[in-house]
Amino acid sequence: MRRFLRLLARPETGALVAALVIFVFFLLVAPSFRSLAAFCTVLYQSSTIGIVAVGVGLLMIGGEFDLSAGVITISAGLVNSMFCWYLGVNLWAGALLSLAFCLAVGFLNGWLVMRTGIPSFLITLGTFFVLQGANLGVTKLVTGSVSSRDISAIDGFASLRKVFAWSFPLGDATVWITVLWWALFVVVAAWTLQRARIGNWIYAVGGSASSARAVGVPVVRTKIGLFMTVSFLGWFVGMHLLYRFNTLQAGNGVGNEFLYIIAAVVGGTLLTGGFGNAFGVAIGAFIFGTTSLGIVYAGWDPNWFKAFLGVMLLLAVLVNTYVKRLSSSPAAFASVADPPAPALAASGKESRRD
Amino acid sequence: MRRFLRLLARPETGALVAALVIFVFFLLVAPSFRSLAAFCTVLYQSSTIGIVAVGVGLLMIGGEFDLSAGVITISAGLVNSMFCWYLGVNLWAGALLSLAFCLAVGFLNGWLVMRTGIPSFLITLGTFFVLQGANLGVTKLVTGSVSSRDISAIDGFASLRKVFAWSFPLGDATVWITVLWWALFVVVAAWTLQRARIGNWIYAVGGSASSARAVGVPVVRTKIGLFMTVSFLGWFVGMHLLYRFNTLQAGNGVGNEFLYIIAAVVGGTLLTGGFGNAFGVAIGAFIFGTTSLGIVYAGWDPNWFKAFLGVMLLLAVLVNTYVKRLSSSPAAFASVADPPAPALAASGKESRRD
Amino acid sequence: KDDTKTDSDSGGGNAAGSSGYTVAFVTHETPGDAFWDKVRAGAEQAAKDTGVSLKYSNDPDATKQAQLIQSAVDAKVNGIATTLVTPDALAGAVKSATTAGIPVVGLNAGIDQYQQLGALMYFGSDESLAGTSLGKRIAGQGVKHPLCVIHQTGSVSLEARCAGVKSAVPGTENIQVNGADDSAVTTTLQAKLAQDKSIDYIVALNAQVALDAINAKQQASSQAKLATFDLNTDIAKKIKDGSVEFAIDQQPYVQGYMSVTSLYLYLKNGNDIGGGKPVLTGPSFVDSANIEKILPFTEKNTR
Amino acid sequence: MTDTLADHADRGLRRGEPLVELAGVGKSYGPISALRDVDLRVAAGEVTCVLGDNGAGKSTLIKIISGLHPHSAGTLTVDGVARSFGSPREALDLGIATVYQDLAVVPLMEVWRNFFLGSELVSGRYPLAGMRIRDMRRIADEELRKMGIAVSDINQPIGTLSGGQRQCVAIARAVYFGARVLILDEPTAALGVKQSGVVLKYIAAARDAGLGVVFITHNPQHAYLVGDHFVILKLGAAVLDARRGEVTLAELTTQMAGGDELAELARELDRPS
Amino acid sequence: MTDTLADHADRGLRRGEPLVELAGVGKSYGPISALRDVDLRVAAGEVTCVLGDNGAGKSTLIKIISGLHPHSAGTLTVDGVARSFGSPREALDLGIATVYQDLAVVPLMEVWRNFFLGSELVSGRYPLAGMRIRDMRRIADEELRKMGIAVSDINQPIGTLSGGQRQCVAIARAVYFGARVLILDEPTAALGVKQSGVVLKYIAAARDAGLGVVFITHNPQHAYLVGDHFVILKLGAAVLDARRGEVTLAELTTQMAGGDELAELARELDRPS
Ligand SMILES: Nc1ncnc2c1ncn2[C@@H]1O[C@H](COP(=O)(O)OP(=O)(O)OP(=O)(O)O)[C@@H](O)[C@H]1O
Ligand SMILES: Nc1ncnc2c1ncn2[C@@H]1O[C@H](COP(=O)(O)OP(=O)(O)OP(=O)(O)O)[C@@H](O)[C@H]1O
Ligand SMILES: [Mg+2]
Ligand SMILES: [Mg+2]
Repeated sequence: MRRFLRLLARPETGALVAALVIFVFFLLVAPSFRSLAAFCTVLYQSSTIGIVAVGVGLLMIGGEFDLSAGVITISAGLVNSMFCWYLGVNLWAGALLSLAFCLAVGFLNGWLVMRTGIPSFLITLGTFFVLQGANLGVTKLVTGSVSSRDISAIDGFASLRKVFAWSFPLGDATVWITVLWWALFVVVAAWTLQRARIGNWIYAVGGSASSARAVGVPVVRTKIGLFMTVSFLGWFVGMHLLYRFNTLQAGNGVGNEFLYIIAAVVGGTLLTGGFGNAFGVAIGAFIFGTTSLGIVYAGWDPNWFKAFLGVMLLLAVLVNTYVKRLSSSPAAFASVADPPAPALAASGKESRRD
Repeated sequence: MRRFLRLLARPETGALVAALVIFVFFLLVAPSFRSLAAFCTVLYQSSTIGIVAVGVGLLMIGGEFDLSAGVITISAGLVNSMFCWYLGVNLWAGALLSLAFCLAVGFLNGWLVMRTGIPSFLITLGTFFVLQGANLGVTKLVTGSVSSRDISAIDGFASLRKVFAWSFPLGDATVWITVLWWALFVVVAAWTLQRARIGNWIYAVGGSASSARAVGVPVVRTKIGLFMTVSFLGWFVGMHLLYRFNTLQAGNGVGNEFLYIIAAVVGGTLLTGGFGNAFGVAIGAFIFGTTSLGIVYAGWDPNWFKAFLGVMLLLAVLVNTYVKRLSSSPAAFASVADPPAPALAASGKESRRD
Repeated sequence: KDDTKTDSDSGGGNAAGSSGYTVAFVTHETPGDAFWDKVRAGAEQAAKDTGVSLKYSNDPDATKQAQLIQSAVDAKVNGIATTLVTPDALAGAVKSATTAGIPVVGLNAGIDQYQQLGALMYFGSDESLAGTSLGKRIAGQGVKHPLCVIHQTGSVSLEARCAGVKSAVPGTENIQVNGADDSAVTTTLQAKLAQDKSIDYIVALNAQVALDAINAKQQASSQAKLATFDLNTDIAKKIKDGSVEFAIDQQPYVQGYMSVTSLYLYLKNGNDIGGGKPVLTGPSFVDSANIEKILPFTEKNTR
Repeated sequence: MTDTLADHADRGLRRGEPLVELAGVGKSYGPISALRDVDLRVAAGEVTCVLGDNGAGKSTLIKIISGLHPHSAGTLTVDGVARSFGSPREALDLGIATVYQDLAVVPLMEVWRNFFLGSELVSGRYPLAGMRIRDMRRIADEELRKMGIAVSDINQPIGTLSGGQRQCVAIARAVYFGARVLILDEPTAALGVKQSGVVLKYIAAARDAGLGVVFITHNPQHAYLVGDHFVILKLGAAVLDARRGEVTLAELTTQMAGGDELAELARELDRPS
Repeated sequence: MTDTLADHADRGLRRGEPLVELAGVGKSYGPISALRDVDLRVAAGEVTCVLGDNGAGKSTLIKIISGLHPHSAGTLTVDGVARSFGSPREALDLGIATVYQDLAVVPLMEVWRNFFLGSELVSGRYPLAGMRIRDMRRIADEELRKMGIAVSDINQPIGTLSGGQRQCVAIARAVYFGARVLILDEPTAALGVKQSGVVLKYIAAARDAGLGVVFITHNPQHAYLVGDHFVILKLGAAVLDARRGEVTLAELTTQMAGGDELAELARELDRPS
């Protein structure tokens, strides 16, 4: 019993229960959802959102936003694809170049935010627009159309596909390697947050940057590192898209930055920073993936798609909140017992933690 | 001189200078921008964003988000249009019904946020999806297509158009009444923030909801009122769209919620709440309008449109920040003198105020 | 074989699913687009007429569209109709359908690649062909500098149309507008018309943008003429009163109707429509000459 | 300063009548029980001192009286009516004003706005009536000067004031708006000797004007200077509840420190002065 | 507690050698000049008390020493090398640990995480090395117990602690990590009599271990109990700078309060005890 209560007290339990509720719901209403194949498709779909969402979640815990996280996936793929297609060099060279490019963008985001003191929302909004424009402009310049050329014939394709877009059958289902990568990234992020020194710093810079600085946390380096983590994961998903689909549409990726943020927030990350959890973010991505595909499996009228999505998301968040309040975890002390909760008043920060 | 310094010290001065820089820049590079007609077009474009942005700005100062602010404009128009078209009643009745509907949505947003303690980002994300789905679903159900029917033949059209979508010529330019309405809303909002009691409360609930509550500010009522203000202004713009274009596409309006937030933040509103200014938000909308049309007037390559937009926005924000730092206004104390600024450490909140 | 028949569809014609077949219909529609609304109307009518139960889904993002096809395969539908606007991106998903023994029919886009991808039949026009024929027609009127209005950034099909126009009229210029906001479309076009007075023609790529273009022309007192892709009641009226010269129509209703019907016939009888060749549903011109005949159909959402 | 207090004090107060009474009050935060079975009586014209170790539950106790937290057990009676406050506004409306330990100021707002927050002076009753900003600035400045604090600019964000200056704003505000009951949670903690003196005089003035005062402090001297009634909390429960005559300063200090005492400490630290 | 201090203290400290020296230091925040031409010398094995009214500039002074703000005039010398700290990390690396008046804790983080924030114990030198969480929990708990504070759960967010408990965490942390210089900004403000005593003993122990201590307080008794050297600030400038022998407690109190004094206040408040 105590163990059970302990479990209930973990911050991600609420999100987990919510995910289960949504999942069981679709099992009940959508017959075609009841198959391993469907489950694997949902997992795959969740992983493509979830990988970047892990980084975005860490960044948000660290108190910053990255609106360029969606388009950078496409930029990453385009850099690799066009560089190699134009010069005919091995794709591995392009992939590394693209990695360097993405890390540079992440560094620039972070550096500008810290250097100018302009909110990251604005800085990365700028990057978002610039990348979006450059994706289209450069692609048209190089290939003359709005999509990159098929690169499957270029050297290195097979090995890169193995790394980024491999899949294997499991019964009648297909398991994509991104799901495994996703799991890995989540575990690393969770370890980092809970057990590594850097995790402590991430919570601190998001919870109160000035206090963190006062006790000697390297705020600037931590935040820049977070931005670079996001763009690294963006690069990773970009590589997957490129090596799974061979070509990329220059206009794609827009709007995904939003999905990452949604996944993080549904998973219990505080928008104002300082609170959250990597498993929560992963569950948030899974909830989003389940819902958006579940509606399709259930065959509901697509005109109402968004309405269903909205209702299901609210439902998930409500379940999450309710479970958290039930469990009297430390996290729940400061929660919404008497709305608007005045607890943690000393912090000068809204006391909503869920 | 002292007067000048005083002026420089006003928080919106930075945004104003940035707007001027951008405006003069386009005057220089785009010959066709140098006309009254172009200026009026820019003003009109800015007003359609700016009207809702004023409300969104107030709401953000009050520490909350509203992602449903974009689609609610279309919902407002659709309710009015379809109700009257289906029942054949006077359009004024529909407009009032639509107003009631929008206020109800705003109230619901606010009430849910305060009642459940779930972040407004998630609640209004839910509303956003639901409205988006309902717009499409209901329109399809009622009219059989994805756009509302032309209502220009129904009673009351002429008078409503006078109110919401009137325009008059000024030389070779056209002035739209929305520009005047915009000015009015901005002035009222500025008065409210600076001089009315409610303004004090708005800053307080955004700056520290728990402290505000402790000294007796009606936090719940203030926040719900802000959500209703946003949906009122959304209704207003919806009316304009309906009576200017006669029909509405059920899928439109998506993405605009983002533009309102951008306008508010470019105009100096703090994303985390508690700081900002109505004139600033108006200038933010104007900067966005000028930039997005200025690029067209300049005839730059449309493939790179977004890239230009991003660069110009960053430029505006940089100028804004720089001017604020020059002026040693109280607002600048806590600004980014030594990044990352440790000032206002006691507040536990990031000390960036610009 | 049929385990998904439980889904019910609204009545009319044969009982839904009475034929025992389930067809998934996957498009790259951006929600709320009038064009796709007609495609869907056609598909639904065909489903009713043939007693097929229809599962419509859509996503403008190619990778997510591939996902939708994949989920149709997971759901073990009997046939899939899909647009092939980004053939390379969809190849994998289509292949997994064909290896699972599910027949695939292409529509709307992908005329050159559908066979290679393994689709059985194709109903639609060709975006760049449609663009070219529009271009040729206005080139014939001596148009030098048309403006092609792209209302969705980076859309492959819209870019293909404009490229088609440009291939016939080299002076074609593209512009990007925010299609989700009529006032933004209007002001952007207004600004463009003021910036470049030599624009003598506007090519809109959907009906609503065409209506906004009329507004913008008035505001900018421009003499440019206007043509549009796709049709709706309002545009039909504007063609009648002359403010729109003509519309180029690829009969979306037919695309939807035929895709479903052909799958039904294939599943039931093994029929093959088009004899191994694509079936063209357009482009056809709607102008003052034939508008009287077409106008009533637009009101029924079938043209 | 006394004039301000007397001006704002409720005229109907009669010395000795009970204003606030707590009986068997308890409060728990989740599994942590911060307060158990506490009785307290705040009478008009009397100063009730609440003393106790860190974490004893003093702040929790006054948060219940001021409406910030609802209590989870027992009864709270104000003017003879049993109540459970839903928000601090309700307490304020009954004339109960509080200085919170964490001050409850909004760092980004100007000093004068913070001073009047929640009780703004307006020039009319309609919703968007203008505030009497000039008056508000003037009054805030005056009240602070009375405490010996001259902030260089009454328009600067309160977050830029020194710790003691912020404390003074919170005290001046409560004194200005408290009409029946004044609650002070460690008001002198961050204050200099002079300012502390001013606060003690305020407390005496409030008492003389007939207000009921609850005064929390760690300084037994301060408490003994003004208190009529002493309550010592330990781990959430009251361990001493005595009137002034029943206890000496030395006893009080011993009780608070659990045997320790400054003099003893001096001996222990043992330095020639 | 003394063992901790002695354990962590730098072995190379020699009593009386200057650790930190300020000469003509000034600081302005925008148009507000908070500090003007201040000299200060912190020597090993000595306690320097900084006293003064609210807003006098005490916190500003120590923020300069601890690297939180750069000074705008004068020189800051640490161990004989002139410096201008870019961040508090640099000061920490020189063994200067600080208790800030506004505490510098992260409210949402657990108590033990706050205790070790910025100086975590790790089990290896590679980037993602695990922290020695068990040790960190144990040490944080022990150090707090030594101050007489037993938090019910070392894992609770520090924002849920009482004001005094939070203060104790900040003090325990600085004492634990301070190797050469210990700076305390009103550490006893929110503390009970017992805890205050513990802090004073800490200060004495730090001095005895050879550390240089800067102690800011409003309590002249506390200052006089441990101080070797007294600096009084007034409106940003030093008005008194005396060694222990040169000034008596009474003089100090008079200087601080500007003539006022507790005894006098008692007379003024005038109540029979
Ligand atoms: N960030 C800031 N911006 C502007 N002014 C400031 C800032 N920080 C402090 N000040 C001003 O500088 C002066 C000195 O402040 P400081 O905090 O050093 O005082 P202090 O001596 O520590 O007072 P206390 O005893 O009340 O803590 C005050 O007048 C204060 O208003
Ligand atoms: N929001 C909260 N959540 C959980 N525990 C809390 C909360 N607020 C206070 N506590 C706990 O309740 C107990 C009493 O706290 P309280 O603030 O009332 O103490 P206090 O007597 O005012 O102490 P101090 O003299 O240090 O201010 C403490 O152990 C504290 O940790
Ligand atoms: Mg307390
Ligand atoms: Mg201080």
